Amino acid sequence: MTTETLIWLLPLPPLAAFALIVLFTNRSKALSHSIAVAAALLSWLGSMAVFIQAIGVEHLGEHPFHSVLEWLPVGDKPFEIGVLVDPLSAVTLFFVGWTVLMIFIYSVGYHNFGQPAGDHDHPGLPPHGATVHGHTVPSVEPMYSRFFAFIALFAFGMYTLVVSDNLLTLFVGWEIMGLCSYLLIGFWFAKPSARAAAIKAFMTTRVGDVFMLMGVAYLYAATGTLSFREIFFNEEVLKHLAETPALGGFLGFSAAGLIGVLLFIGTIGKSAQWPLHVWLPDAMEGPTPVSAMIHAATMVSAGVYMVIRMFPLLSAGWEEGGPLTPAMTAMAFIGALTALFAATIALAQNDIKRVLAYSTISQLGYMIAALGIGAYVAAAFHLVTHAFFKALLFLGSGSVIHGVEHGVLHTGNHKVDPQDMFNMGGLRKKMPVTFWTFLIGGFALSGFPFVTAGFWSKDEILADAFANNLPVFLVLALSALLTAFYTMRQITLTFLGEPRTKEAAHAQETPWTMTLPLVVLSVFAIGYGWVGIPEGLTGGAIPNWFHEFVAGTLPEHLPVLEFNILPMLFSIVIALTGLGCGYYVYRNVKAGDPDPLQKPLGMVYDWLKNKYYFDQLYDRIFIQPSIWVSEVFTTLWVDRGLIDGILHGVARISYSVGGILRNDFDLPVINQFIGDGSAKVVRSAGFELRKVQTGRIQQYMVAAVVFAVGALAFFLLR
Amino acid sequence: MNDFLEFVKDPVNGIANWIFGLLTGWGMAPDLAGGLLKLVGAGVMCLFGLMLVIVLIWLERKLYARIQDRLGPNRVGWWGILQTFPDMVKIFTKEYITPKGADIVPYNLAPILAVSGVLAVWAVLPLSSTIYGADLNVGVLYIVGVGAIGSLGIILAGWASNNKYALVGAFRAVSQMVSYEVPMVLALLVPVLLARTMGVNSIVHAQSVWFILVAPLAALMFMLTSQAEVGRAPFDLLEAESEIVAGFQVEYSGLKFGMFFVGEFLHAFTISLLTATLFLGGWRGPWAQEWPILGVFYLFLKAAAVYFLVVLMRIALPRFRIDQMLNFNWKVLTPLALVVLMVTALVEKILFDANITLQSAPLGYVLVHLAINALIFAGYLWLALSNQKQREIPVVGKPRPTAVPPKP
Amino acid sequence: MIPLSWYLIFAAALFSIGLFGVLARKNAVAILLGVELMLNAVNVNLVAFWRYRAPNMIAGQAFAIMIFAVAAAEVAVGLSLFISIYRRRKTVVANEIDLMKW
Amino acid sequence: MTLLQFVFLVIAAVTLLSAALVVSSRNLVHAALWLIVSLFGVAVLYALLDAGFLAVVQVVVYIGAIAILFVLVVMLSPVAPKDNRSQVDARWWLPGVLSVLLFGGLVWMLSLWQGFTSEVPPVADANQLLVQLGSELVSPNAYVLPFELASVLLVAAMIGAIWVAWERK
Repeated sequence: MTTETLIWLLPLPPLAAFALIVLFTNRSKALSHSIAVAAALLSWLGSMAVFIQAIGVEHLGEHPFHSVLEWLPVGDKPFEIGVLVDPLSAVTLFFVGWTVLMIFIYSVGYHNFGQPAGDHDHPGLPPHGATVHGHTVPSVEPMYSRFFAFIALFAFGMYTLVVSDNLLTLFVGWEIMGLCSYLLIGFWFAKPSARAAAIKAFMTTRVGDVFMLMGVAYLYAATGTLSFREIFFNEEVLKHLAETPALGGFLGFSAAGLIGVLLFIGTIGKSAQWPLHVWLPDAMEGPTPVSAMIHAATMVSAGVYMVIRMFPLLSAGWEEGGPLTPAMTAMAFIGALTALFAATIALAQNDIKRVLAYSTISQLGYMIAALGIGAYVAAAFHLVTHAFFKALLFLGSGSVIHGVEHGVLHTGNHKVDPQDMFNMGGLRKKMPVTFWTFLIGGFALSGFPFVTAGFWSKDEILADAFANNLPVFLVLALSALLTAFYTMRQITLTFLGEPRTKEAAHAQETPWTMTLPLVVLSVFAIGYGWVGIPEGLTGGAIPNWFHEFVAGTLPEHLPVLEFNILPMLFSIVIALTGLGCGYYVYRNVKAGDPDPLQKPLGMVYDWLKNKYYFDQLYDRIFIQPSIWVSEVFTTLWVDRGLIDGILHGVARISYSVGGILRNDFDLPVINQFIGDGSAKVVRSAGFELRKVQTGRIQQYMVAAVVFAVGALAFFLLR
Repeated sequence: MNDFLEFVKDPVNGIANWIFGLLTGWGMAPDLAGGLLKLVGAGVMCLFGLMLVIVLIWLERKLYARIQDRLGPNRVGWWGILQTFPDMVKIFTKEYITPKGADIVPYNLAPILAVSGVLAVWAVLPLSSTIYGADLNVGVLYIVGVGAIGSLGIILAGWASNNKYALVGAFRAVSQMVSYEVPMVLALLVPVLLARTMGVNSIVHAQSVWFILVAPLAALMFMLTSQAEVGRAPFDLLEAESEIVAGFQVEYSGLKFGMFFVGEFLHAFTISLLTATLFLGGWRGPWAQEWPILGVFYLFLKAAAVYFLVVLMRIALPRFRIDQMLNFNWKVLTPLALVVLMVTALVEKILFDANITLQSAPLGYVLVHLAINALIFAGYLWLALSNQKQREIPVVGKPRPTAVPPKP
Repeated sequence: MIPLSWYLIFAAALFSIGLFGVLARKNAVAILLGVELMLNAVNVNLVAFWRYRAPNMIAGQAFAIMIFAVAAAEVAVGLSLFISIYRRRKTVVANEIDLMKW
Repeated sequence: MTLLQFVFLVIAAVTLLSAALVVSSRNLVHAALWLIVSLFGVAVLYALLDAGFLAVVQVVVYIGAIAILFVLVVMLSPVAPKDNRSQVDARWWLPGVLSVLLFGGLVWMLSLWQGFTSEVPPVADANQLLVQLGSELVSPNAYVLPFELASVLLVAAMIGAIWVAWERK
């Protein structure tokens, strides 16, 4: 099997798993998860094989694994779809394969496979626990198989997106993931909040997707192709796009600029950037593996992956060190803003998953901002490392919640929210594996110097920003500080100190299916950074493999940044400071204490706690007016008043005209003369003629033969 | 001397040539002489067949007796070999009874049809490499076709007798004969397939290895189904004495009954001849090619062996019930015959493409076919045994003692 | 030798006899017998034309074989229909089966 | 008159006579039996026309299956009346006239055709004809589709016949 064939086959096992589970194995939980995990394993094996093949090829960027099929005849040439694995897709495949497999395995434990069915469990609600010998134990998810079907479809979407060689199939994968995120966020659909969150996520991302589709359409109209290779490896096309004014000069964008901005809006929706970030925190209503899958490893990464992929287009017309293109400006601005803004909100959240959700938004902002200032490789590097440690953190938080839920089931006090960090504390001893892996993930997120992957990738972004764009650097540095702070806040509140509730005191370590993925992912959360250590630091002793490899994706290789010790020192200081402060502030929080930050921050804390009132703002700006428009303006005024009025008028006129026609024309002329008259004629004729129809077959045959003989005679005697 | 040797090698054609020369020498037109000769030949053949029955009846009675630990006919002639002649005389002198209400023409036609349907088969049977009635290129189909005439005779007999038992016998005959014709034709197609011809003589020529080795299942099925076509035990439902007296022939007497009798015996031997011809290499044997008269000997030897088996079956096996008879045909023989035919065709094609034929590599060819047959049979047995269910026999009433006097 | 005309006249006669049977017989089974005669007449024509006009094209015989199949199917279905009709209406006389009249 | 012509005339006469008896005999069983004779005559004609295969198939299919089916149905089921009433319509003369007219018209029409009296062309090898028929019946370029359709038709007819004649309790 050639590598190209293998790449074609990569997305298929999850799709097959989806079909099999939905169609056949829905009843068997064990079979369903076996199929799903086996499919993930197959795809993982394939991804690793492709990855190993890919790193063995010299100058993969020039000679990627590429295979196309003619798909639809469009105009005078067929539209081609295909698969492409270049360095960027290869590293993406690497982390997608690992995280997807780990999340699949984790899901088995998370949904309590092997536990009895719950006493009062209801499809569409989280399991409430079952009573066995008087003890309450966790119960298995009632819609277990359905979960694996959805998540397998999700994996199919992600693999499709990664291996596709053109924007259209990428968009297909993108939309499949959109659908799956809707299904999975609303997995517990009997919970009103989950329902609302699912709809919110779907609608919000839809806004971005519409713009993205417009961008895709415009790109196709302008170039006649959607294939990455044909656009990016063609200087003329890019140049042409950069120089043509869009829509006849409207808005002053170039075509490339407008397309770039439109595509970037798609990313804003998918990767939850400001101002479309509102859906992501709410999406934590879904099961935790989904949060890890959607909001760390795959879907939000897909948005960043897309803009990294489209970077040559976004940066068309940009010179190294020159003024930024409109799209890049937008990205730099929005990315930096989001990074800081989400980090501040994360400071004041108490829900363990919500903190991580805002942290994700913030980190994605990092990547976008990095891309905005041209730090292509740094963005890709951070994408990969972030995927690993954020998946780790989410899965870890799921493990924590699971452990605390155990305590809740034990005490039976369901008022205690197992996700609130202020209800935890001291879990270090109860859940050692979770603690250590969470610690590794958290340190990677805050950029703990030298050992963690997050340090190297974040440092690379900061170094790039330091060299190219000082304002962005400052914003990102500030958010890095905040990141370290809230991460340590989270770790301290959750794991350190003494248990603040009885439930936390009775927490238990989770089964191996959940801890194994944590361990595996924490290996990458540490080790993956070492492939991208700046050469300047080690004096070239360790080559910066990642930069060399990924930079080869682009036609012109981006130069390695001059090593500068200043930003590195800066980030070390920031990280350590943030971590230290976090520990110091939160080390002694007792049960029932308010957040220590509440007093000093005052009003601001409320702002942060309520996420700057963004939801309320959107409610006022968008939702209330649309409700008003639909309920009052459209329904009452236009529909009932205007349109119904016209219709009633027309109806009255037609009614009277109809009456005249009926009484003076229809009844006398048509009914009596034409209708009844012709019927009478036909009836009497039929009455006479029916005597011919005797029902005796031989008489009919005699008639037929008489006719035949007559015809014969006619032709012979003529 | 040489002429004499030639004559001894092939006396039949020698005599025919002599008569032909005699006739043309008298000034008769050659084609008329040829036609006349054919007519005479046919007559002689029929006569020979009918005479053969005399021996067959004695043979069967003797075998019957020996197997049942009796002596059998032993008074007239040596070992009773002439016993049949007094019987013939007796049957000739019996009164012809025609029942009232019988349909005269079909009633009288039926025994003739029953015998002539059998004799018609002899027209295409090659008794030796040079002695045969007609080398028809659709010989096998012809054999099937004239088989229908025999069953027609039985139906006519049953209906025309105006007797209920006879009619029931006729119904049974039709359901049995028409049903068993299906697997019989399918089994007959196997040698046709192997020899790639429907001519009976060509099939004999093609058997450098006897086809029973290549297609044992087909041979077995042909033997069984042709037994049913003949209507002898265990397939003698159409005359079942204990149920419907004598079935279709209940109203016949005298020579008319004798003709049915002769037809049955002749039919039984004819299918032995057919089995020998189609599956046992016919007249083939050492020097049979050079000495055609030897071929006749070989053929009758093989046919006698088969006939022995046929008689053994008749003696040893009890009669089928009608549902068993139909089930055996439609649920056992027909599917098996279909499978055998299709698999044989497939294997034959594969072997032919691999250039393994009966001529080029006889051993491999035969072994492959044998193995395939064994495989089919084993598979079939396995299927049949695994699907066998213990059927509950419904108890209609209490068992009644047969020989107990009624209570006062 | 035998000219083609003999066969054609024979077939026409057989066909006409069959037609008479179809048109004149009362019993439905007898009508079917007539149909068989007509089909045979057609077959004789087909084979005769094949032999006399185009012996190298096998079409005539092939058509004849198709007609065999059709005839067999027709008889099977026809007779079963008659049996079924007899069960319901106690008659197979064609003129008495006239439910389809006005 | 050659031998063959003589044979033809005899066979044709027997066939037509028995055909006439088929359509006129009062006893339906006799009619069916006469049909067999008639069909046998047709089979002999096939043999005269060098179509030995068809002749044998005629015997197997028509006499062995179709005619026996007729005989069986007539004997078994009550569809045939047992008395000796006339089995033709009262107005049998109209079909009779029609048939005669048709026969006359057909013969006349045929006699106008110049190939009416054509002689039989020689044919190389009767065996070869059989091989040709066999291979063309299963050849994709020739008649395999009609042949298979005919078999499908037969199966359908058989199932239909069983279904129609099934006595539902």
